[in-house]
Amino acid sequence: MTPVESLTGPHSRHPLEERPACRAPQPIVEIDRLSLYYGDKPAFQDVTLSINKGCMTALVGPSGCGKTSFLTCLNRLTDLIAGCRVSGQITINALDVLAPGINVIQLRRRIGMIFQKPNPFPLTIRRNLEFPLREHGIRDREQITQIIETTLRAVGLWDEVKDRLGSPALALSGGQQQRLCIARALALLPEVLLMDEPCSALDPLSSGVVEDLIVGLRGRYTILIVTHNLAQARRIADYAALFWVQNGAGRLIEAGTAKQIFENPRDPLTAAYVSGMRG
Amino acid sequence: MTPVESLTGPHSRHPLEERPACRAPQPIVEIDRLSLYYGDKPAFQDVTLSINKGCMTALVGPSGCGKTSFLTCLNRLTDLIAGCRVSGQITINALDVLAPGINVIQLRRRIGMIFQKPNPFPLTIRRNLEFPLREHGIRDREQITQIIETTLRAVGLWDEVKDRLGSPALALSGGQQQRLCIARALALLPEVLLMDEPCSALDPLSSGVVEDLIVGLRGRYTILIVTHNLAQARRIADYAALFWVQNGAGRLIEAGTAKQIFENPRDPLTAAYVSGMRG
Amino acid sequence: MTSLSNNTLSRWSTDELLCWSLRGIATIAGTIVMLIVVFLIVEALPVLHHVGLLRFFTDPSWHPAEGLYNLTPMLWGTLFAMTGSVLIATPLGILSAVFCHYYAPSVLARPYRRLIELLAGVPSVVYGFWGLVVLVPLIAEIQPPGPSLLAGILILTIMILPTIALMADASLANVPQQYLRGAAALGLPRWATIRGVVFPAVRSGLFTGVILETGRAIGETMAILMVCGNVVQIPSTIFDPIRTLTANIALEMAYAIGDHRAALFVSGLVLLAMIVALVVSAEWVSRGRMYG
Amino acid sequence: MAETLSRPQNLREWLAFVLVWGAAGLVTAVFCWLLGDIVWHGIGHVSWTFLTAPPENAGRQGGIGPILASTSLILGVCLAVSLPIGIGTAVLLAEFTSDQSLFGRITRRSLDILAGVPSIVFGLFGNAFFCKMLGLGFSILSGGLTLACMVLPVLIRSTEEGFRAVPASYRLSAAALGLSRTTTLIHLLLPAAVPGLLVGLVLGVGRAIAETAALIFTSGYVDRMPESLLDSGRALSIHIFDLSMNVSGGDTNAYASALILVIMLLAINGTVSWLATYGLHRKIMTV
Amino acid sequence: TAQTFSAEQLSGKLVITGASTLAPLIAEIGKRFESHYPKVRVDVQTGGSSRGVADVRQGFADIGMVSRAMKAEEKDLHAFSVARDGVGVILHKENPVQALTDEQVVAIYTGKIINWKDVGGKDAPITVVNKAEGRSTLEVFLHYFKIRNTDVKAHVVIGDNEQGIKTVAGNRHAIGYVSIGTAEYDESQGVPIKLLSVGGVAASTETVRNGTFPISRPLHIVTRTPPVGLTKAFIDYAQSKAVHDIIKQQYFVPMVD
Ligand SMILES: Nc1ncnc2c1ncn2[C@@H]1O[C@H](COP(=O)(O)OP(=O)(O)OP(=O)(O)O)[C@@H](O)[C@H]1O
Ligand SMILES: Nc1ncnc2c1ncn2[C@@H]1O[C@H](COP(=O)(O)OP(=O)(O)OP(=O)(O)O)[C@@H](O)[C@H]1O
Ligand SMILES: [Mg+2]
Ligand SMILES: [Mg+2]
Repeated sequence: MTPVESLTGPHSRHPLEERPACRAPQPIVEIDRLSLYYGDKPAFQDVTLSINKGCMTALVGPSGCGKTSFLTCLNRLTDLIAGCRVSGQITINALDVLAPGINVIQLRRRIGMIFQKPNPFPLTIRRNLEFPLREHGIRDREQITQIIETTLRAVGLWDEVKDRLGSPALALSGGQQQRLCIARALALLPEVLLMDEPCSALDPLSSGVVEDLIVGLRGRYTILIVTHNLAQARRIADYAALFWVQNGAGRLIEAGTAKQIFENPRDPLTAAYVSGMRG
Repeated sequence: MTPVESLTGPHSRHPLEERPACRAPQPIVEIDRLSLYYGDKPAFQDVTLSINKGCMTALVGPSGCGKTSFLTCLNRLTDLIAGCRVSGQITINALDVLAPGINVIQLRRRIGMIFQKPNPFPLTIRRNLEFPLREHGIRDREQITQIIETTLRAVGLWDEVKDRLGSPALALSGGQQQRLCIARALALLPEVLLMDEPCSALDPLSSGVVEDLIVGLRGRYTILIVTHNLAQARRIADYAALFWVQNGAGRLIEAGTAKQIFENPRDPLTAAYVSGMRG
Repeated sequence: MTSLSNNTLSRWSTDELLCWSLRGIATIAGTIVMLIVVFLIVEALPVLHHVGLLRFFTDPSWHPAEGLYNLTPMLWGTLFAMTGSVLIATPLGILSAVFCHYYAPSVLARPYRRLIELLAGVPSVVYGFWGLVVLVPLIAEIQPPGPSLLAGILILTIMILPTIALMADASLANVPQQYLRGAAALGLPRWATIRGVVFPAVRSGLFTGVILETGRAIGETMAILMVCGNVVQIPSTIFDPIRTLTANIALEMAYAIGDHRAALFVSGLVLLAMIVALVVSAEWVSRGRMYG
Repeated sequence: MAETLSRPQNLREWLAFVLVWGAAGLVTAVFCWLLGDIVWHGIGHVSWTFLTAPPENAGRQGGIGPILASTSLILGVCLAVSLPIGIGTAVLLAEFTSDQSLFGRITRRSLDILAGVPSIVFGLFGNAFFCKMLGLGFSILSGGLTLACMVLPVLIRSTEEGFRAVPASYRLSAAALGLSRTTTLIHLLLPAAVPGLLVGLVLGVGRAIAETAALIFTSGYVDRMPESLLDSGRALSIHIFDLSMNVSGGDTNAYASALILVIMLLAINGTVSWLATYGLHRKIMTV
Repeated sequence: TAQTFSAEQLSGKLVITGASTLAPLIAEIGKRFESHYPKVRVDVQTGGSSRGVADVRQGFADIGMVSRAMKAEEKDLHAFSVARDGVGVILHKENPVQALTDEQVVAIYTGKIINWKDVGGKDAPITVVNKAEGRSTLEVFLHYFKIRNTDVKAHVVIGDNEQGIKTVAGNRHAIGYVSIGTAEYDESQGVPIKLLSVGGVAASTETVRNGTFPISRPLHIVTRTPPVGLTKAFIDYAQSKAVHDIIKQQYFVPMVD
């Protein structure tokens, strides 16, 4: 049993669409001529890309090319940044993400996000998971306990923390914290998972565990992962996209299947990047 | 010319001992039965190790095994941590580091340290370099300007920042910040450089640049580098040491030449770690 | 800084409700200022009508019972007392906070902080009383009459010290550890670290502290009234007595009628104008960057 | 962190060392002088009856029972009104308003101005507005409301600093989980901003409890035990002022009252920081 | 007199505002009044004579306290004197000067004499303590010595009596003038001040009472309309002999014996 199969068990609290494997490319997120400006300065411009359902898409590129900024457009975290302006179009499952009137709270629930630096709340381990659930209307104690166990099992943390759910989450090690954050996102049953370099702040042991976990999620969730680790991208991604800074703004240089990008890059920049880098 | 050769030029402001290359093993740092406790909790125990002059020694091991704590003993940064207790013995160039009465300020000047997260001060780029120099008694404006240029060239930052030395250092990119921190340490002409995962917070491009820089320093400085990146350790280190957590405290499992540790580990733990990890 | 201001799109009514009720609440603060200004103007209007604003700066002296209304010496008195005390209290307060964080052993830091908190709550009459019976006679020994600008500055200094000290203390607590460790690793000694790294990092908090303490220094009434001598004159030495605008109001309001009373409200208006000038120049100095 | 053991290395460090210790010593000395004076003159008169009995012969004899009650009520009203407004405004300024926005700037400037308004002006204003216009008369309510206006700036400013010190990652991760701003605020930001709030509270309580000029015209001079918030009640600081400045022979009781006031303040500050450390530890689990 | 009302007949709240000098006295009288009439409450507030006048005029207070003679423009109010208060000149106890003529006082206050040696004291500059504009003590003092306030060369300006006493007690070369009752009490308590005689008459509550001391002021309570009911009862009570002990206790002089 992969860690995630257990998720579909007692956890399926409302009828879930069958989680799709990544076979026939079927776009779920469509991004059209997306640009983002911080004040007057563009972070990236004119990105057009579609993300396929159930697939793992890796975003790679040098620092500052706008990868993080790109992710934050998808769940409208950009709303939190003063002076940040987004233009273009994003549709997720036919929902116009950038429309002014949409329910951002619901949108963000459907799109989970994992940050580079593990950021559990300064609460107990249990409260970290319980608190968002309650917010989203799940009040039943037993159901919550159930979900907490299931998700913690899914991220392989259950055995490590089951005896100290009441202790502070910040006392966990980095890798444990990151897995807790993933569990926290999974508990809300998102349709799309955004991961911003989820392993880069971890040591290799923890990083390995988290990577195993992500691999386990593959085919179950639609995942968009930013990574610096090209070897990792190569190992786990179905699709890949390369960003690069040109004329002071990030651009999408090339996108395609991981195989094609890494083995047969069309753009000379891509070729240079995937070959020349150290891993 | 490697970046560092230029350091010996106009920069040699007081008679320097010839910087030693790493050939005949000649210990410069001797650590004897060193243990460190945070309150009652041991971070690591009973570490005995010697570091050879002019060589690059890599410290590897899983998270929490006490690598950072170990480094902070060497320049007595442990003094800053309330409740931190160190026992054992450290001698650097015949100086008893842990003796209560030593001049910590001078000690730290002789031992440079680079942190995982780049930590330039919230000052201008120029002030970041000028300020420690002034504090260490170098007042002459021209000499300072000279040193700033030399060290910035040494870390390959000169061309990138020479026109904006007056702008805030925090506006630099991560990689640039880290190189600035290295320049800041080099400007004080340290005998030993401690580096705590200097590349792990950087993207591969910057990481590559910083690694090149570190390789360039090899043989010129005695360097102790903590890294998660085994491939990196393998590429650049002369010696390697593996820490591991046993019975709740870090221990030194094995130390030797990098070649021996990576290709012919004696301890089964070492073998597992160097082979099983992802890079 | 992140701000949630652009997120007005969420359909969550609680959020909207929260935002709007917060705005309502914040408006109260602004409204109070407006009310006070309006109140002062309404009360001052009769005398402004009779004698005009200009004469408050050109009359030969302040003898409202005889129709003379010059406020200029008191304006200077207020300025001198404020400047003097802020100049002494700011370094003392910041050094106190530095002491708590970087110099004092922890057994001393805690009681010292408590002590400063206490100083913040001693009533101004107690300061004034103490100044009157202890400080003023001491000064009178050096240079009569005793009640003087110097006494005012000293008492004000003690009174505003806790404000800046506690604000600085709170700011210092937020200095990222990485700066301190970075500085220590470079072999920077303690004071160099504080001066070169810590102070630049806490500018904003210190600035807020200075604004608050200055406001308090301008506004202090009772203690200053008891130790300053209250003679309406521009002091030529710090041993000369002065009268501040606040003392003027407190001293004469109780027995003033008619134009005299209204003239005291003009003192209040002038004081308010001074504060506005201070706030505006502070804004100009910081150019909006300090609050970030 | 205090590296208390390392000795200063050069002249400048020595100078700074001497200066810092000197400053702390000076402040402590002045404080001890002041407090010693109060304790020396006042301690002999403090007794249980002094705390509970009503004042007699204009305060020369008797105790301060009703005055303590009035003072607590005034402080209570002041905090009950200023805390919600203060925290609300601080939240708005720190979380919902960008530094550049007009609304934020105006509010912030207004507060700075309010911080400088002299307490006597507050008193006259409170008398005109609360006592007369709103018809509350000389009452504890008027006094508390006037004080609330007075302590707002200090409360708001330091609470705002508290919110600014909360890491941005809390806000981002909460938003990414689809938590509403209200929830984020109540459960994450507010507890994390408590240290700043506490500084504001300590300064605010200090200012409120020490206030004289603003209260003479609002909460009044009556030293009877208050029966409701609409009764006039004399605050401790007014009592001290009256005894030392207006009633000949009141000095010793003035000292005793000042001593009680200082003790009261100590108790309040102690309780506040105890609540903060222990109450907070249950809520926020930083390690 | 007050006894014309029975304890049951009177009830209600009486708000009295005005001069802070009078407030402790009226508050004590109020307390005794309350003890006779349990259903009555007397609230005494301070804020100064002008506030008392203003509050009574606006109907915000039932009775005002005014610590000076009534002015011409206050003829619309009904004033009732409750006590007298003398104003005496004080020096520091260690000052060797024993008496000053009226001319010397005028010369000192107008800055014509600035050293004690010119009036028979030590060689030391004189510190002149004056009262703030508008205070009745000031008006009475200036009136008696026929000085214009603009001519006074003061070194310290004070508000309340106690501030004056503490200022003079803290400065060996100071001269000031304060309420005689207060000064007499403080002198008896060992505060280092002394009262000077004025025009040859010793300054004491006794000479104020028998009318020989030349500088004194009446202490008034005022109403807007002719007092009736509770207000009248209180005013009658405050003017009756029954409160003379309280008046003396507060160091003022009763109007009639
Ligand atoms: N809040 C912000 N305000 C202004 N500029 C910003 C902000 N956040 C990011 N930027 C700028 O936008 C550009 C893109 O940043 P972004 O963080 O998206 O890059 P990234 O690809 O995620 O880089 P990294 O690999 O270092 O995380 C950079 O130049 C950055 O300096
Ligand atoms: N200031 C401190 N107080 C108490 N315990 C600490 C402190 N710093 C570190 N520790 C603990 O000491 C142990 C060793 O920590 P250290 O940071 O040295 O490990 P590390 O090998 O550097 O790990 P990483 O690779 O994650 O940086 C850990 O268990 C850690 O939780
Ligand atoms: Mg990023
Ligand atoms: Mg570490």
